[in-house]
Amino acid sequence: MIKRYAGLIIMILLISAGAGLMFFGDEAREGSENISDQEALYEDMPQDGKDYIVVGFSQIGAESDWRNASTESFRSVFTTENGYYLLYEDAQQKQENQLKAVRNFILQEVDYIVLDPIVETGWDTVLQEAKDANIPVILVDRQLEADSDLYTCWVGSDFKEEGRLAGKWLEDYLKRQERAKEKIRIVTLQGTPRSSAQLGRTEGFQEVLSSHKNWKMLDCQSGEFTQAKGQEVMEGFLQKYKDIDVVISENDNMTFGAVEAIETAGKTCGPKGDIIIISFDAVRTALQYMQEGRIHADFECNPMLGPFVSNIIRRLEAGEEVEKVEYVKEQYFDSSMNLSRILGERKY
Amino acid sequence: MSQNKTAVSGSFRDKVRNLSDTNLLLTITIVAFFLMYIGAVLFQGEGFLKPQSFFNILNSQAALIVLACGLTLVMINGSIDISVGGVTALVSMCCAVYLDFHGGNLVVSLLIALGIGLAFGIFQGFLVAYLDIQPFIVTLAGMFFARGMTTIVNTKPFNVAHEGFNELKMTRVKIPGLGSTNRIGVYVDAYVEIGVVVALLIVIALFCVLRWTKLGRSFYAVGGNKQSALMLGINVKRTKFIAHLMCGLLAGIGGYIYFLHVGSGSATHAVGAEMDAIASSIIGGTMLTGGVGNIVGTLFGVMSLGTIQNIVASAGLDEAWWIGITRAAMLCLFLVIQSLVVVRKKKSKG
Amino acid sequence: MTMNSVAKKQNNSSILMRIVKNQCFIPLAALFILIIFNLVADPTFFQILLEKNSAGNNVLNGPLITILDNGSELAILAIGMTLVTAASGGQDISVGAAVAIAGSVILRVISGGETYPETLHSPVIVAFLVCVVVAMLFGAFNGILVAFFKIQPMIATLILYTAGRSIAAWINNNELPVINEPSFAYYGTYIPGIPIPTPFFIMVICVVIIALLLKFTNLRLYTEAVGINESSSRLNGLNPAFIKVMSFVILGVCVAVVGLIKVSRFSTINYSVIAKDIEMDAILAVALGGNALSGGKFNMVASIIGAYVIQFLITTLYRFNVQSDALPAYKAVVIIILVVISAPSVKEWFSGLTKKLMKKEVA
Amino acid sequence: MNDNVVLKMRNIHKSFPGVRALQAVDFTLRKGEIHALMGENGAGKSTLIKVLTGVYTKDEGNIFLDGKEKAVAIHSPQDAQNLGISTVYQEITLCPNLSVAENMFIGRTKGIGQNWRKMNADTEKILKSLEIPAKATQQLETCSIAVQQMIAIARAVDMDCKVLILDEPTSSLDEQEVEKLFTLMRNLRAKGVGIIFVTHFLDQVYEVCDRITVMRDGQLVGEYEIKDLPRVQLVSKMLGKELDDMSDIKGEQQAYEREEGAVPVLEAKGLVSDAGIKPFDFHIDKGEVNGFTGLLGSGRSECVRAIFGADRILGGKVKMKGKDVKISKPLDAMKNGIAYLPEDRKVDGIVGDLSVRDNIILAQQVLRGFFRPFSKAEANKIADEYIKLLSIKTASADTPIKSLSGGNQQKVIVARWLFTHPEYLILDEPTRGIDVGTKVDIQKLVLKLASEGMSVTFISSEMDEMLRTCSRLVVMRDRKMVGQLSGDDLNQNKVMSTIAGGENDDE
Repeated sequence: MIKRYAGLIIMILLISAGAGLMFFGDEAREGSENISDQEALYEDMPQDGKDYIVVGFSQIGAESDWRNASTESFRSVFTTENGYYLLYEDAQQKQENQLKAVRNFILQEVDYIVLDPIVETGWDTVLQEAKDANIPVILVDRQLEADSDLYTCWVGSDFKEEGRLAGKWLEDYLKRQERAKEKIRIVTLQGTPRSSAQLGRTEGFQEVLSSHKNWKMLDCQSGEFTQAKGQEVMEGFLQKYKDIDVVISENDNMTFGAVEAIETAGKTCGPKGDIIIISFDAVRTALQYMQEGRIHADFECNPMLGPFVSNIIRRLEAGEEVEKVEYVKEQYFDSSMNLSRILGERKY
Repeated sequence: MSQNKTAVSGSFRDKVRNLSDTNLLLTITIVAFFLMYIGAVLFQGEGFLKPQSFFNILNSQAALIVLACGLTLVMINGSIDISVGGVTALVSMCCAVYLDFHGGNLVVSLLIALGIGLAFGIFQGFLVAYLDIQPFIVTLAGMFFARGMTTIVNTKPFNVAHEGFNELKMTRVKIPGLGSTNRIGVYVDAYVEIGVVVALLIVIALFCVLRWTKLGRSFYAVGGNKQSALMLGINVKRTKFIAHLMCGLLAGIGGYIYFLHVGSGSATHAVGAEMDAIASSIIGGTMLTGGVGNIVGTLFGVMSLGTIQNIVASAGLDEAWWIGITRAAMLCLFLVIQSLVVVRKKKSKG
Repeated sequence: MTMNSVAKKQNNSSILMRIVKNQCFIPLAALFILIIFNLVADPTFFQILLEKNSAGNNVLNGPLITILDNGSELAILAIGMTLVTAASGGQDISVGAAVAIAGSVILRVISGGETYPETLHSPVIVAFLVCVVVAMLFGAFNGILVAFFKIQPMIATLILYTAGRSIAAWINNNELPVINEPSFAYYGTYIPGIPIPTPFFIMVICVVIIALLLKFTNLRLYTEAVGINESSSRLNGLNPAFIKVMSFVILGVCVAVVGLIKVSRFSTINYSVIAKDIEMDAILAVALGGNALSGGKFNMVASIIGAYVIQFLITTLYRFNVQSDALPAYKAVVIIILVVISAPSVKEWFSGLTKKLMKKEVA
Repeated sequence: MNDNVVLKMRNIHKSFPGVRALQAVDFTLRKGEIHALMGENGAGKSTLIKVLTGVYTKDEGNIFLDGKEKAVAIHSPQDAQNLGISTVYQEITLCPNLSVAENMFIGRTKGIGQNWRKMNADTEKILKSLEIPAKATQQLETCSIAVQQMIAIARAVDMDCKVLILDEPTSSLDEQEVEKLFTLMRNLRAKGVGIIFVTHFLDQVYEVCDRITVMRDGQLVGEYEIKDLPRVQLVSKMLGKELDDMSDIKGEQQAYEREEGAVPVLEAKGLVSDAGIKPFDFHIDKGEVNGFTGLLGSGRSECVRAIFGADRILGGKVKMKGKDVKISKPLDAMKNGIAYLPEDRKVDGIVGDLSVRDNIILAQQVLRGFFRPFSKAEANKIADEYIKLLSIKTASADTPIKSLSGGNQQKVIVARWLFTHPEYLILDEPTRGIDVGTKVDIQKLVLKLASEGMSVTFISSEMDEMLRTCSRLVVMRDRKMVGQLSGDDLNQNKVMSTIAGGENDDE
C-alpha cells in the first residue's frame, strides 16, 4: 500500500517544503521591515542596546602558524568590549566555502565583510552582491583580481617588496662572505601557486636574481605552504641536485620541512652550514630555528592584521576616505641580530 | 474502506510493519530533515528565515546532489564508487583548461565533461562487473588516477575568464515571491543557479527510472541477492555495468555543475566529495549492503548535510572542526538507525 | 594442465608451482620489476652514503634508506589493516584521521597545552601510552559499530574519517604545537650514533610482536574462522563480535605507533595534511599482498612486503621528479594492472589459454 | 516417439579444474511426465541441471528441444527461461528485498516499463489459486521460508514452460506443502509439461514419478520405468554396489535398555529460548540414542539449539549428571561436554576456506583457549587420525574443506566434535543432502558411539532413519513437545499419528 503511494507522498512533502519556505519568505520580508536594529539577529550578542558593529570575517583556514596568528589578531581586536560583533568562518582552503560564507554574511546583514581570498579570481559576482547590499568589503593578506570599486580596500603585506628585500639581503650577505663572484645555485620552494604571496615573493626575488649573471635558479616547485609538502619537495631537490647553495622558501612551514629534509640528507644549513636558507613570514619557531643557527634570514609578513582593519573600519565609520591599498609595516630578521630579545618581545 | 477505528489502527500497524526498508528509512530521513531545518529557523533566526539561504544551500550542494545520486545507484547495486570526487576535479580542470587556454566553446566543454565521466564509468564498470574485481579497489584506483591526472593536466588552480562560460555561470533562475529585502531595504528576488535545476531534473528522472522501469527494479534485485537475481533471469553483470556507467556519467555531469558553480579548475576541488556523497546516500536511507535505497532520500541526505553546515557556521561554533564533528555525529546517528531497522526486520521474520 | 598443477601442489614436487602459488609471489614480483627498472634507469638509486647530519651524527642516506624510513609507517599500519580485513571482511578508512588524532594527543600531553613549550611537560613514553589508550578507544568505537551494529566497516569508519581530523584539531584547539626538544625527534628520525632511521626499528619491533602473537596464540585461527564463517565460528564457541573489536583495537595500537613516528618526525603536526591518504596506501598494501579484501585467510608477510613495494614505487617516481600531486595517477595504473592480473576470471582465461597450448603440443 | 520428447540432452561433457563433472551424459524428457533424476552427491545431477539452465556452459554435447533437429544454445538463465525451461532450486533464489509480486515477475516481463497495478493483480490471482498465504505487496523477507519456496515454485509454474526443473524443492517444505506441490506437479503433467524432479527422498520419488534416470560419478547409469525399479535396486544402482546395510542396522539399536535409577547425562527443565519454542523438559541417559521428530518447523532444531545455547536462553534449568549448570552460550555447553552438529552445514558448520585440519581442531582449540594453540605437528597428527578413522575422502589435511563433497564435509564436522570427546553429542540432520553411502556410515557411527557410552541425540527428516537408530523419539508439533515414544511404540504409524496429533491413529 504505502509503497505504491510513496512517490506521491514524497511529492507532497516536497511541495509542502516549498510552501513552508514561501510562508517563511513572506514573514521574512515583513520581519526585515520592522526589525530596524541589529540586536534581534544574533541571539548570543549582548542585548544592552549598544549598537555593535557586526563584522563577518572569512578566513582561509588554519594551515599555518602565521594564519592562526592572524586569526587570533582578529579575534582579540573584534570583541564586544571594543564594540564589535565578529562572525568568523573558516573556509578550510576552499573558495566555494568562502563564496558561501560571504553570501551568508550578506543574508545576515553584517556591517562589514572582511575577506582573505584563497585565490585571486572568481569573486566578481559575490562582491557585486555585497555592493548591492551596500556592505563594504575589506580584503586582507591575499589580493584578488576584480574591479577595484567592488571592494573598499586591501590590507596586507607587500610581498613583492619582501621578495626584493630577500634578494638584496642575499646580495650583500654574499658580498660579506666574499662569494659575490661565485656561481650560486638556488632552489625555490614556492607557495600555493597563484597565491599573491607566491607571486609577489617570486617576482620580487626574480628582479634581483635577473641582475646577477652568476646566480642560477635550478628549480622551483610548490610546497603549498605546508611543512610536509616542503619536506617532500626538498627531499626531491636534494636527490636531484648534488650541489645547492641557497634555498628560498616562501614561508616558514615549508622551511621547517626543508631544514628537516636537508638535515636527514646529512647536509647542514644555517650560517655555519653549507646551504643558505632564506625564509618568509618570521613566525616564532622560525626565529628559534634562526637562534639555533639553522636559518639565515627571515622576512616578516606581519600577521597582526586585526588592528589595522579595526582602525580602517573606525575611519570608515567616521566617514573618512581610506586608501585602496594599505600596507602593514614589516621588518626582517637575520642570524646577526639579538634574537633572544626579539623573541622576548614578540607575541607570535 | 469502511472499517471501524480498531480495524483501521490495526491495518495501519500492519502497514508500518510491512513498510519496506526503503520507504521506512526514507520517511525517517525526510522527517529528520524538516525537523532540523525548522529547528534551524527557530534557533538561528533571521538568516534561515530567508528562503535565499535555503537556495544558497541548494546552489552550493547541486553538484553533490548529482554525485550522490550516482552513488545511490551503485550502492543499491551493492557496489561502491569512490572515484566521483576525483572525476569532478578532473572534469572541472579539463573544462577550465579547454575554455580558458584554448578558448573553446561551451557545448564541446560539456561534451568533454560527459566524455570523461562516461570513460570512467565504462572502465570501472567493466572491471567491476565483468572481471568481478572488488569495486572498492577499482574505484580507489579511479580516484587516484583522476586526482593525479588533474595535476598532470594543470598544476596551478585558476579561474576561467571565458565570456560565454561566465554568462552561463551567472545565469540565475529567479524564483518570484520568495525574495527578501537586503539591509538597505531593496527587495531582491530569490534565485537558484541552473545547476540546481539540472540536479533536480536528474533526481526526478532517476526516481522514475528506479521506480517504474525494469532496469531500476533489477538494480534493486541485484543488490538484494546477486545469485537469485541471476537465477531470476536478470543479466547481473550488465546491470552492475550499467549502474557504474550511469554513476560515471553522473559524476561527469556533477563535475560540470561543480565547475559551473566555482568557475575554476583546481587539483584540490571536491576533495572528499566522494565521502560526502556516500554519507548523503546513507543519511538518505541507502544501505551499502545493497537493495535498499531511494533517490529522493539521497536528495534530502545532501540537503541535511548542507543545512548542518550552515547551522554550525552561524551558531557561533566558528571553529572549522565543528562541521566535521557534527556531520560525523549525524552520519553515526543514521547508521545506528539503519542497523536498528535491520534488527527490526530480523525480529518480524523470526 | 590445471589437473596436474593441482597434483603438483599436493605433493609439493614442483618448485616453480610452489613459488607461483605462494602469496608473496605477486608483491615480490612487483618489487623485482621495480628494482630492475631502477637498475636500468639509474643505478645510483641503490647507492647508500654515510653522511653527517645536522645533529652531527653519521647516518646512512640514499633512496633505499628513504624507503626503509617511510615504508615502515605503512608496514606498521598494514599489519593492523590485514587483521581488520581478515576478521571483518572490510577495511578501516579512518586510519589517516586516527593517526592525526594520535599525533595530536601526543603533542597535547607533551606540550601541556602551550604552543611553544620550552620543556617536555611529560616524558614521551607517558604521552605515547596515553595516545595508545586513546587510539585503542577509537579503534574499539569502530569495532563496536562493525561488530554489534553490523555496519559495513568501510561505512562505519567513514564516521571517524569525517570527524577524525576535526577532533585532532580540537584536542589542541587548532594550535600547532612545536616541540624543539631534540630527544623527541629520535622516534621519527635518528637516534644519535645509529645510522639507520628509527622507524625501521620500530617496525621491526611491531613485526616481531605480531609474529609472536601469530605463533603462540590462536589469533590467526580465530580471526580467519570469524572472517570466513561468523555463525559457524560462533557455534564453535568463539565470540565473533569480540574478535572483530579486538582486531580494530590492534589496528588502533598500530595507529598510535605511526602517530608517534609522524609527529616526532616533524616535531609538530598539521591536522589537514598529516598521514593524508595513508589509509588508501595501507589497504592497497593488504590487497597487494594478495589478501582477499572480503576477509578470511590472510598472509601478514605478504602485506608487509606490499607496504614496502608501495613506498618503493613512490620513491622511484619521486626520483623521476614526478609532481607529488601527480603521483596517485601512476599508483592507480599499478593498482589496476595488479588487480586485473590477479582477477580470478582473468586467471581462468590464462589457464584456459595454456590448456589450449598444451593440447596443441599434444596434437 | 520422437514427437512427444520435449527435451533431449546428448553426450554432455563438463569439467572443472581438477574434476570431470559430466562425461558423455544423455538425458531424455518426454512431454507430460515427471522424471526423477537420482544419484549420490557428486554424481553430477546438479551440474547437469545447471548446464541445462545455462548457469554453466557445457564443454561438449548438444541440447534439443521439442524433438527439433537443431540444437539450442543456452548461455544464461535468461536463455533457458526464454526457451521455456524454468527452474526451482533447493536454496531459495528470490530477492528478499523486493515485494512478492516483483519476485514473481522480475526478469520475465516485456518492455522497459513496470506496471505495478497489473503485476500485483496477477500475483494475487496466482497466490490465491495456489493457496499461498502471502500478499502481493508484501516484502518477500517477511514471508516464512516455506512460503518463499512456494512462491519460487509459483513463479516457475506461472511461466508457461515446457520443462520444469525442481531441484530438491521439498527439503524445506512440510508434509502438507509437499502434498500441495505434488498435486500441482500432477496437474502440470496433465497439461503436458515435462518435469525433472531431483530429490533425496526415495518415497517421494515413488509417490509422483513416472521414470527415473540414475547417475553416478558424472556418468549415466541408466533410465528406467519406475515400476521396473524397486527401491533397493535403485539405491544399489546409485551406489554402484549391491548393499543391504539398511537391513543390517535394523535391530542393532534394540541392544540398549535403560537401567533403572541411572542419573541422566543431561536433564533440562522448562528450557525456553528466543527462537519461539514453548518451554520443554528433556533428559538423556548415558549411552542412549534418542531423536527429535516432527514436521519441519515444528521446533525440533530449536530445541537442541536451546540445549546447546545457540539461541538466546530465556529460562529453564539444565542439570548435567545431577548438578546444575548454566548454559548461556555455545562455549558453556562445550565446556560441559556437549557437542552440536548444526542443521545447516554450509551456514553453521564448515569454515569454508580453512583446511580440513583447522576445521577438525577448531572446536577443541577454542576449548583449550586463546594462548594454547596446537603445534602444527600435533594438529597434523590429530587430523590424519580422524581422516583415517572416519575415512574422509580428501586430498590432504591441507585441502580447504569447501572443496570436499557434502558427505565428506559432514564427516569433518563430525570429526571436529568427536575430537572434543563429548559426553553428549547432538546431530541435527547429519544426513541431510548427503549420499546414501555416507548416510549409512553416519548411522553406524552413531550406534557405535552409543555402545561406547556416549549419549546421542539424532535428528533426521527421514522417518526410517530415526526408527532405525533411535531408541526413544521426542515428538514435536507446533514448537511444542507433544510426546515421547519408545519400545514398541517406535513404528511408522504411531509416530505419524503422534506428529499429526491423533487425527489419524487408525492407520
